[in-house]
Amino acid sequence: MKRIIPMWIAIIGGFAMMLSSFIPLAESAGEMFADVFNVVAAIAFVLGAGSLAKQHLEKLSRRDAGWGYSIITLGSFLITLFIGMLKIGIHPNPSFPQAAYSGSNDAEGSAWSWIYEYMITPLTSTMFALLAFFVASAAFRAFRAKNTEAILLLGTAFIVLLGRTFAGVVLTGWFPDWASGLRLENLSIYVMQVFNTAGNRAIMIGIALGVAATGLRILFGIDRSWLGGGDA
Amino acid sequence: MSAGNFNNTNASARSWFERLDRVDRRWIFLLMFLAVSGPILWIGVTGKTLPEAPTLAARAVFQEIDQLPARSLVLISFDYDPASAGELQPMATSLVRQCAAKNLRMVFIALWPLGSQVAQQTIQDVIRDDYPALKEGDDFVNMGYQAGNEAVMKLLLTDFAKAFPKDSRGEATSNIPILKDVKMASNFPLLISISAGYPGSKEWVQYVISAYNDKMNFVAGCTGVSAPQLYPYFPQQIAGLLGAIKGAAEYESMVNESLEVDGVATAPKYLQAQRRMGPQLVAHLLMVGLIIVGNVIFFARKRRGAA
Amino acid sequence: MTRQAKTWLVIGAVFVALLVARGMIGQGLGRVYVKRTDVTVTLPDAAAVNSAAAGASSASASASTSASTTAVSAQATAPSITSTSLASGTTMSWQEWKQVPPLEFIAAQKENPAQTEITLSWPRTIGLWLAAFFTLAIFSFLYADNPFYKIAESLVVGVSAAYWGVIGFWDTLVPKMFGALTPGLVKSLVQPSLIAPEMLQQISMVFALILGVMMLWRLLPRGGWISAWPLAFIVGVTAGLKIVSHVESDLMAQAAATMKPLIVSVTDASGATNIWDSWWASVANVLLVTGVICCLAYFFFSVEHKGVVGGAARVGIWYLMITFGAAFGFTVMGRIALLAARVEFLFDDWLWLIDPNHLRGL
Amino acid sequence: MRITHKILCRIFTNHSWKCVATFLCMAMCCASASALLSSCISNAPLVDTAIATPTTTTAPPWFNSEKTALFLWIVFIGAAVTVSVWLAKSGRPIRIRRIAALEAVDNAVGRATEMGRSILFVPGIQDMDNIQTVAGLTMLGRVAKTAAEYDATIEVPTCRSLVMEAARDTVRASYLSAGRADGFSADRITYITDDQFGYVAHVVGSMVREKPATCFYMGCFFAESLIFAETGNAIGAIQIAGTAESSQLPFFVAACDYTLIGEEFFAASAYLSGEPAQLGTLRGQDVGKFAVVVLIALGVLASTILVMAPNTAAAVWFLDVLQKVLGG
Repeated sequence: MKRIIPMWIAIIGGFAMMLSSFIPLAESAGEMFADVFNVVAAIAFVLGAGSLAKQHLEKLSRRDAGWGYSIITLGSFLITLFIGMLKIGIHPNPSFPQAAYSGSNDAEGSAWSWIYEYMITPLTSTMFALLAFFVASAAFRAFRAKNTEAILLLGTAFIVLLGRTFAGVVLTGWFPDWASGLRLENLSIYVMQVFNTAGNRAIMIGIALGVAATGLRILFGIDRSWLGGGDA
Repeated sequence: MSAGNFNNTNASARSWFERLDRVDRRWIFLLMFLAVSGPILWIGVTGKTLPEAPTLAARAVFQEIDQLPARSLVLISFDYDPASAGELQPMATSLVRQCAAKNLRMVFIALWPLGSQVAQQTIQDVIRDDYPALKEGDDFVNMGYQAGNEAVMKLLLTDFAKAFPKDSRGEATSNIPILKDVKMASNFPLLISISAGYPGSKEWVQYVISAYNDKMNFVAGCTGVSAPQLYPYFPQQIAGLLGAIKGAAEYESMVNESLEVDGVATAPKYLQAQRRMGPQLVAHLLMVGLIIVGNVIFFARKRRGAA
Repeated sequence: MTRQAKTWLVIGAVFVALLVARGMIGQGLGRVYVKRTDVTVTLPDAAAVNSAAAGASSASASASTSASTTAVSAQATAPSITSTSLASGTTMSWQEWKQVPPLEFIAAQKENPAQTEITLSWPRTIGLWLAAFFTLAIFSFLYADNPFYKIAESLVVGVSAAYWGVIGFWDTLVPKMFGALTPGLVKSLVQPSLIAPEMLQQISMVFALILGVMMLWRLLPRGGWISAWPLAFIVGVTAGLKIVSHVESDLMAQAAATMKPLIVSVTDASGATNIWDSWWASVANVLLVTGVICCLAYFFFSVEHKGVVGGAARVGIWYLMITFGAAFGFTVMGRIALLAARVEFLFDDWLWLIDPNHLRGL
Repeated sequence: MRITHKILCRIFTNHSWKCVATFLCMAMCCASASALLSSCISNAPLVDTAIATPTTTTAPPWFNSEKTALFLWIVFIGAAVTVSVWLAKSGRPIRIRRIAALEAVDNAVGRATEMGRSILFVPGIQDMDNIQTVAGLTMLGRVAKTAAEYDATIEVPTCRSLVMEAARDTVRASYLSAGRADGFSADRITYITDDQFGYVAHVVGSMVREKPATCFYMGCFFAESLIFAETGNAIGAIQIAGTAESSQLPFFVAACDYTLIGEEFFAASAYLSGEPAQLGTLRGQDVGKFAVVVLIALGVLASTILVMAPNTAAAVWFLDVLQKVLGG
């Protein structure tokens, strides 16, 4: 029973949603679901926060290796939560001074924007910037002409890499007009518009069918592994 | 290929290419850091930038905005956050600058939670600093962020005020002069989206542009990673496309050229993209070099293996 | 001392020495200046508010009839606010600080050395140094895992988890759920311009609240299985929605876009056929259609990749590899731009080595 | 209550309700086919002027006739899947081509057991309203079951609270069905943070510290794909990735040992299950693909004929019908 009811909920919800796309009266059902989902996800933050607190408190109480870092995580989590939830130091919006919480957390000079600007931004964008290093090491290691597939992969990457900088202009810019299609910057656009379009289109069509089949497996109750593996 | 494959190689008998093949990847990291930081220092000190030759897609963006009559409404969607600002901010700055210089009326929206902040910053840097005559509410307005991704786009098709009931100052949409005649998205002759992923330009095409292709033009700026997915839509659905910092630099140079005043140097904030093409060039050459070295090693080893 | 520890020590020492040297040359480094502005607002008169609220549902009409109480609660949360009672109502004033480039500070100092309008901001200067520290700490991960990275990692996890929780609360729960269920409260405290919620919206939010409570039931000792219901609803509805949207926008639209003629005739301005352009356009279409069909052949599951299908699948894989190579090449550009932005932060904002935006008049 | 339970169980064990579904599908198919036909007839000149202005449509409020083609497609795919499942269940053998990445799953899990290290499973960075996350979780169910059988530990850091809860349910049930309920620990499935790069910072940090022997990346990924894959490569882990995010496929292809590309990713769970019913759905997918290929071929043919001999009435009509079938 504990598995049957959720399955029926999924089936009924799914079919109803599918049908609603075709009924003009119910066309906004999808948008409504998006709202409902966002609210549920926001409420579920309590569960995530609980899990986060639990894992670090356990580490602390067990004095696991690196428990000091758990203090940092927990402390920064609680402080940020406190500042943000209560809008500490945020003035009301000048248009509505009578509403105490009308000010935005993002106001310049607030503690919240300090956290955002001097902690979140440098930490996350530097993490993002690590990719520049990883594309280099991945290209060095993986782009070797082992077989036809690999040659095509690295050859295209090579053309695009060169074609997207001034180097491409210098190397092939002197090509006469009738051969302008072979200039690196034009070649890379041609690759984009023909090969890349073909590849992406097929991938998209495949994905659409894959999504449809995955969805139907769930809605027909064939695949229940998301409810837990097998037929237990 | 894992290093374990070569465990039986005698260390003293290793040839140059085997040593090079097993080079610690941290050397590659160091080379990459130098390739990026060197040109930044050099350009920062000398102030020189590389010339740009605009490609078709970037020229189309410029023309789409240029051909609009003054006071036209433009919907600008900031679908990125500060994490991608390095790549997209120069485009946003130049796009807003061209719109402001053309005296178009701009409505800023954001479908990414932090997009609203980025839009606010762009408004400050371009409109408030350099076009102070433009008034918030009459000439431009920042509607802030709305949660809901595609749902917001679909809502825009039918009811703008419902999708964005108030602006970022808290003013109700019905009280904002610039939006007096706006009922739905089709009231905007041009849509600009600057996007770093989902939701972004692709969703705009799927949900909004495909619904009224003939009534609304669409130009997009995107990160390098999403450019390949958007090229199939160019030039039918997406009239103009700025791909990554290269597209931004091309477009920036066009905007700068069109707004150039003799004897006045372009403000440095309008040269961001062109400045960043310097490190791009050296880093790209490094990547090309790495691929070549990798293959030289590969063929050298293959020959040794065959011999 | 291990070799790694020695390396760290050397790197650290060289770095600190360079930093000290940098601090002694020229204008120094890493300071943030701010400019003070005073903001004064007048609270709407209680009587005026009442009449406006009674008149119509104007956006500025506040549901609150007790302006003074809200002022008190505002005071509690924002310590620097001072409020004074005037005949017409109550005014509130506070100070705001905006960041200004060092150039403005220098100019202001030159004009009046005793000015206090533009000052060095200690919180922001410390923030800037912290940001630089975090940037370097994350970069240090490229060399090896180390305590600096671990500190940065612990911090980013804690701060960002709370950050998104707060965003979820103020940007989703408050306007959507509380705005629909307790509009009066939201209007008086957060968003006076809130539009009265529709019935349907209220029903959906009650539903969302029920689902949310079911999710949280898991925290109770008994009956945690009920949280499977909201999850099942989400999974089912997602499946239903995505089937429709993917078939429509990916399958049908993409297939329709591929039905292109294999022979194209391109005419130039004078109306004559341009043979070269036509040929190239035709080749492009042939390649495109072949590519789509071959790639689809690669995805066939119930047919072994042998014979014709095998050949097509092989061509399909080639197309996919070209697609991936192109995407890789394009992406490199973006990734380098991101690194360049971080390096610029270090060199420009923090070390003041370069000044591309002419903020310090170098 | 008891009776309802019995009825429901009966329905589900027999799968006979699928007959009902099929009949429903067929019925709706016929209904909508006639609707399409009638719309074709009434729109004889085939001039679409009212597409973008929904206010002018006079369609009955219970069905949006502009979406007839879409409806037909969904019914068609649904019918193809149902019939294939039916055939498969009735004992007709299904041959499914080898998918290398999925053949490697058992070995990869076994390797973790041998080395005494853990398995890392990353279910993407999106929430439960993304179908890729759902597909990633179905895959997690399979991998966790194998891991339970091999007695390997599996770590699942998640980026969303709801995904954490769903993953816990999935893994718990997998351990249960593998007969190792005692081996399940909810604490290995943790919520880290909603922030993309905060999550990445934690996951790569723990990767270099714990050195998992095998890493699975199954779900919706963005920029973090390459950070994960390169870090995994540096610690010498076997890496199997699957995503439908086409912008990230190049990185997984370049840096992982095996990659499930797009549709393969959605087929993974069915493939691994080995159940005839699930494999049947893969054939249903193929029927859909075949239909698309045929339609494209016909459309290309018709439009080419039109270029060579403009105003061929038959070709014009045929192309129009094709465009209508594809919702154009």
